[in-house]
Amino acid sequence: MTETPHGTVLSFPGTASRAAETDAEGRMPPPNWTEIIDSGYLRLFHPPASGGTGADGLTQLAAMEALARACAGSYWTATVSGLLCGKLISRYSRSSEHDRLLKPLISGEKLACFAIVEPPAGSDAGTYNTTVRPAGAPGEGFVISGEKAKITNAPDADLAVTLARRQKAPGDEGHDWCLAFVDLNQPGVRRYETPRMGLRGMPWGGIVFTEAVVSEADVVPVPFGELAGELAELMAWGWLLISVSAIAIAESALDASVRYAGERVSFGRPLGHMEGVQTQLAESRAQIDAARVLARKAVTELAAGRSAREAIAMLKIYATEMAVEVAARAVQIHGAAGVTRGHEVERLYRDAQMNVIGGFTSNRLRETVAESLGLGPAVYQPFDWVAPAGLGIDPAGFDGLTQSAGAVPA
Amino acid sequence: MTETPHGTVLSFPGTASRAAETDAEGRMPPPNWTEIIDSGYLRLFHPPASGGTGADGLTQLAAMEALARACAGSYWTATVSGLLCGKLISRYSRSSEHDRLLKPLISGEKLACFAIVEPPAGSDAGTYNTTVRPAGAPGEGFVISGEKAKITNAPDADLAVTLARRQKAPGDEGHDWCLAFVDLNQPGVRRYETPRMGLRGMPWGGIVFTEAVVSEADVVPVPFGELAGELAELMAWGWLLISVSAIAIAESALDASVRYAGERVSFGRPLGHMEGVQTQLAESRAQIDAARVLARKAVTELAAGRSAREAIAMLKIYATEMAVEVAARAVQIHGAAGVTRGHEVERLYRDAQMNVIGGFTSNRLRETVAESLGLGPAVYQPFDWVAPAGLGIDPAGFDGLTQSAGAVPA
Amino acid sequence: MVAPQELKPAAPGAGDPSSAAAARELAERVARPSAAERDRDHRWDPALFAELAGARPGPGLAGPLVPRALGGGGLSATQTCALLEGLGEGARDPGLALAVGVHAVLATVPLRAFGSPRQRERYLPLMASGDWIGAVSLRQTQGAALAPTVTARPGTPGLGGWVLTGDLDLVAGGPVAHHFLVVATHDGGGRTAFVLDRSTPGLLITESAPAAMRTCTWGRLVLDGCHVPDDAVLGTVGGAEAEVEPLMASLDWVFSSAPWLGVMRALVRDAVDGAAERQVFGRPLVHAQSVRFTLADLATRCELAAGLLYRAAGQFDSGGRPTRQDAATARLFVAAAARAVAEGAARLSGPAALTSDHLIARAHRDALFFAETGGGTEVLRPVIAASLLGLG
Amino acid sequence: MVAPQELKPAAPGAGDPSSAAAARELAERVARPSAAERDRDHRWDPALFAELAGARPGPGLAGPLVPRALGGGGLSATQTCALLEGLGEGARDPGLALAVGVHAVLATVPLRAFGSPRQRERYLPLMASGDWIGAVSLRQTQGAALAPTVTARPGTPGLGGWVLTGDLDLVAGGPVAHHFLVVATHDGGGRTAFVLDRSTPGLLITESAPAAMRTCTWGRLVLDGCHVPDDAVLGTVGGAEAEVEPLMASLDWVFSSAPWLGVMRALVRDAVDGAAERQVFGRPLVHAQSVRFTLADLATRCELAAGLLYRAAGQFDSGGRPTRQDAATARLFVAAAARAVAEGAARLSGPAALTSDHLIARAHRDALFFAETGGGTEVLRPVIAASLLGLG
Repeated sequence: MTETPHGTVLSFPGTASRAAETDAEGRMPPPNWTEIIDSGYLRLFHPPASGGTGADGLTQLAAMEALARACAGSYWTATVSGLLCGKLISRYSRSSEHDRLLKPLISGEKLACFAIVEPPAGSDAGTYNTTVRPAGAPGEGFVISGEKAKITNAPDADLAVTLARRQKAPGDEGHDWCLAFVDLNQPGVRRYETPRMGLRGMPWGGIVFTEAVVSEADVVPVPFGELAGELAELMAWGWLLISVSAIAIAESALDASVRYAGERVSFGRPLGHMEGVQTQLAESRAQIDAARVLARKAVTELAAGRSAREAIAMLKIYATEMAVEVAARAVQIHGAAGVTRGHEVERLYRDAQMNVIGGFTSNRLRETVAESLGLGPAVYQPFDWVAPAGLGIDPAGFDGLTQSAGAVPA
Repeated sequence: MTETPHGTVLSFPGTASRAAETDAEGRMPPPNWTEIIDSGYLRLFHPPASGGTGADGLTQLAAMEALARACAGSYWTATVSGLLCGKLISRYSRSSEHDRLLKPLISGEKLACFAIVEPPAGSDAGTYNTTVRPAGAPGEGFVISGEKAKITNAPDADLAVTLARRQKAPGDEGHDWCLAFVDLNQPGVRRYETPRMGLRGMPWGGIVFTEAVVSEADVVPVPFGELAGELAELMAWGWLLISVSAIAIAESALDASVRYAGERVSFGRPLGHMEGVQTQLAESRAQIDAARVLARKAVTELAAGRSAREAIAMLKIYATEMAVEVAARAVQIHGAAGVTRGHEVERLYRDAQMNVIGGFTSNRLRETVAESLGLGPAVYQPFDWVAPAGLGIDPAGFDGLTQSAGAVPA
Repeated sequence: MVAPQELKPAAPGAGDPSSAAAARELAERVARPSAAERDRDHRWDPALFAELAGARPGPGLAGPLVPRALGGGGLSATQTCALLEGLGEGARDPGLALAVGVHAVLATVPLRAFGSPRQRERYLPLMASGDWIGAVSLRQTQGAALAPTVTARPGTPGLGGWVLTGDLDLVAGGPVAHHFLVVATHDGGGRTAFVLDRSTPGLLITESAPAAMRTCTWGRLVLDGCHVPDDAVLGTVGGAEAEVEPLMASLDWVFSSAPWLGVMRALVRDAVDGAAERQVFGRPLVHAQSVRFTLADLATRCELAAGLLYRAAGQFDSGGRPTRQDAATARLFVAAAARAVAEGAARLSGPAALTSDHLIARAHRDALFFAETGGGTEVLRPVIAASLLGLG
Repeated sequence: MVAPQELKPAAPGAGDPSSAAAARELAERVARPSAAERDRDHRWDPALFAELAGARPGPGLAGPLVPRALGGGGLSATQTCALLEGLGEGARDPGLALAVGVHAVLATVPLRAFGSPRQRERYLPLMASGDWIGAVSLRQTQGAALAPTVTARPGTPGLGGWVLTGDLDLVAGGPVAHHFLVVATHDGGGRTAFVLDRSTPGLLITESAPAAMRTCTWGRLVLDGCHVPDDAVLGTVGGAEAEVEPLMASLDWVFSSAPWLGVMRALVRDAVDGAAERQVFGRPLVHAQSVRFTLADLATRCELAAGLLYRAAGQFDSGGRPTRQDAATARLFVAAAARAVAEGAARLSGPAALTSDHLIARAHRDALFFAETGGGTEVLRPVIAASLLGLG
């Protein structure tokens, strides 16, 4: 049912065959990782110079959707590491360090995570506290302390691309923030897994840094502005990643629904012959196509190095909420089978909701889109205008504020 | 947030405090059952003559919602046994047998299930095969064979109110169907658990009858017509049961959202002060109220022994789909916390979808409502009218069916 | 074809069916035949209003909420809701029903609730008989949520009274009204409600109508330094915020919604009939499961809307204070339902039905207007959220 | 205020911005000023159509899809889509844009695709110049999904040709058309497409207009035993089901939707402006997060609708056969988006904007009509489902 992609299509039959088991066990089986590496998936997103194959945008998109359809959890793991962290490293780390930091991600020897959110804070960077400070005299490197939470790949990753504050020596006029490329296989690092509703094949959890060591070369100061600037542009890759996960989940749910509608007979009527079901299938088809067409536009822009922030914000909002709707329809079409653990659509329904929450939430992105319409920045004002307008108290009865109980005078 | 109910309100603090644990372990802890028995919940639905307390409809409703809010899974278990099966038995079993069959359900000594659906069939009774046949000569009782699936309480129940075909001796002019009250604690009965997305506190699964013994007194022939007649009226209690589960889940989700919106601060803005969140809360409030008001009307009718089939069909469709929407909003408002295993709204989101599937599905009930509008019965016709209308093939291009590749002539 | 009783008000304490039926039959007889043509011509028919007002014995649509002692019907809120529902269903004319509701509820109840004995005795009997029509601007039925446009300053010393200046559009009943309820803002802050007779010097009514609800009569009120006596004050000076405003808002949310319950029932009936007549792909539309499901959902929306509305109306009969949250919730739900039902009915009836002779085209237009009055979602949602959150 | 480039067509291969911009500017200059008044008066302005048709150098709205060799613009489907989008955005007049699209696409392309060389040479050049207007009944743009109303029987022996009997309403352009595309049913089954000149004896055009799309010109075609020659047949005798019908359906689904992309952009712009001007609770509406979210969602719907529509249009440029599924999907999505955007814009602009002087009120009415043509959901969904399921 997917559109003919440009270039070669990758396929992940093994990963697909293990999807139910992966969900049940709540971790990605090693053979999935092998299949992903062998497919060349991780190389598609990077130029030959960095050891990649530099595929064009539509080829990247087709490959992403193919993997996400095979197993959404495995897709998240591989794509956060190979695509998102890979791009962050190639943009921000010193080129001298690329062999050490980037190549292992592209080859699949190592796994990376993007450590940005902190336990209570959500997407409000202003409240993040993780800090990098000099370990000793200049040249003796840094240590990082703090906690990051709700991070894809955190429990298993070898490397964390970490957003942190810089503790600056007196006279240091540099930026207040930095990206630290932290080796997670060291004593100062503790990880934990966070149980979750869906995408259970994806490791997800927190990292506690306690004086963890970071080398001089792996701390790259970034201006705070970057959080809304170029860094945000790179994060748009993250929103795209999530949108593709949603599109693939919806496509799988529709695919299963079409198959089921073709086989299932109820009250002597094949499901596919009933207009009520046809309506659900047609609406899902239109919604998925709408999202995919916008994804194709966006990836083409991004891959060409142009900004597509607004388009991807729109896409992330629509695609993730659409996938929840399409998955819910699939559950309805399947009836009791659709809520039985181990059934494909039951898994898709749980996975779909994860995308809505992942990355920035829909409402946060709606703010981004709203600003792009020229509405100006969000204006916050305490909610205190209902009472002054005379709508803050209950009305009197028909006979005024002092009416005697009940009866209408007659 | 619930409306002030009539009569006394029951409360289930212990059951509520164990809701997360109940979901995690996938079974109802014994103390829940004790709390339910001690509360007198099971007695509300039956007249004093049968050992009940004969509460009025709105008191029943308030108690049902209170238990469903404490733990939806426990609510299902108790209410399917005490209310639904209890009413089936008091209507269909011989009054001589009430002490044996009904009293233990009302006292909570025993648990019952309503075994109607069969493995492949869904709600299409025409395809059910479970059969009751004479064990030997008249008076020697019956045996029952067949399989029932997706049955609430099946794994733990002591008694199954079972819909089955009757194998009739030559000359038996009686009905083709019967309700059999089958003791499940006997060799001819095998039970299995079916894993599921939500309502994990409720035992759910299948029963395989292999020549299981049923006494003469426990087989009550019913005309097939009953499946759409009085039996269906009783099943409306089942739809109401599910609707109340949905309303309670939605109310809990909204309650949690209001609390969270009152506490949570993001980007320096308390969530409750943001109109986007206010919109979600207000819409949820209106939807839940709409469902509850209709539930109050319906239960009043039912408890008065009047038919409320259309109203309850409407209620079941709306309330169950509404609860999914409200729970999804709650997840969005809570962000990542809302998809973390063990968080209340994560559980509510999984529980909500179960109600849509439980009992008759929404679309089956829409047929019931449609007929009540005077549209006549559903008319099935094979889906073969698109092609004859000239819409079954792809259109020609601008230059007809034989156009040469691509270019527009110029 | 849907029998009315199949789509009865849902709530416990639902409207007295008899008054609903009587109003429906009267309106069907006297108002429905001319509805399409009055809509086309934006025409207000005084004789028609008089007939609806005067019906004796019968609904007496002008004064249901005026106590019997003052010549009114002395009906309950629930009965009045049923009356307006019947009017909407029988007349199939949202504009006319709005005009009746504005006079009989929005302009009447504040006088009953906050009027001095003198005000009650002067206005209510003649309003109940329909001889005097009271008018209100729909800009002032959601407190001061919309920017106030009328100010009040004390009259010149010695003279006393007040001087009102400003203007108000969307005055339903304006061109034919005998008097107007107006809320004005004081320089120092605070707002006061006034009842102004049409004869008040400096008061001017100009024609100004929205494109919707054409069978209602609309005007714009211009107050050019109107001097009014102290006894034109309705309730307490500076007290509108606690007295007339919350009451007027809940009255609009509940009672202006009531006719739409009837209009929705009529639309569902039309949709059922339309689906039975129309053929698509050579089959009656009504055979298509998708169409049956749509009709089932529309009927369900009607039930749910009626339930919420009668719950809110019933609170006015309880003797206690009605809750603004339930009134706002009912309006929010009914307004969305009215739009959905109008759109659904249109979808099943096809393009041919989109002429102003059909209720569908008029209801589709008027439902949008209805959804934007009473403050619309941008007022209703904050009001509901405020009482949920204990903020606002 | 939304800069147009912020709401550009989304799809890869989106419409040539230059032709869109040129059409937008022309329409804004010549059509927009009179749109509200033409709508009020149900008026068709021949001079206006001629100006849109004749613009040289420029869009040439009458013949974009007529090959240059025959005096047309020789534009691609994608460029034509952009042209119609620009027309809709600039003119803010869905009825006029429909009239243009029916002439320039629905009445033109079947002649180009299936016309004999003689038919192509006779009709296309004068259609491209706008001297001859071609008309089509919107009843016949979804195959025979709606019950056929015209029959064809062989002409009297010796005379040859065919005799057509029946009538057709919803003929867009009917009153001013030079010729008509009509599909007729044979007694033995099977359907044939014909091109009938207005001068055909027995052909009568009467006025008959829906209440929506008033700036288009509408007629009813009555065929009282019209005798037409054999060379009035368009395509193969009995071949409409495989030739003209599927083509006409996809053309309607795609190209009649194109102006709505522009109308939606204009509505979002109005909504943004309205929200910036209106004050609720003493704050600009645009400060309310809920309002910002609504606007973000409306803008998103525009992007998504444009993406689907340009994908479907692009298939006509691919050289292969376009897919009916993608055309139907685009129409289904655009029609729902148009309704949602019109409603959302109305909600943010308030009751005051509901006068026919505002695009919002007209678009809200016309979007409903638009959603019911092309077969509406009851035709589009089965078509999509049929190709998904391999049934139908």
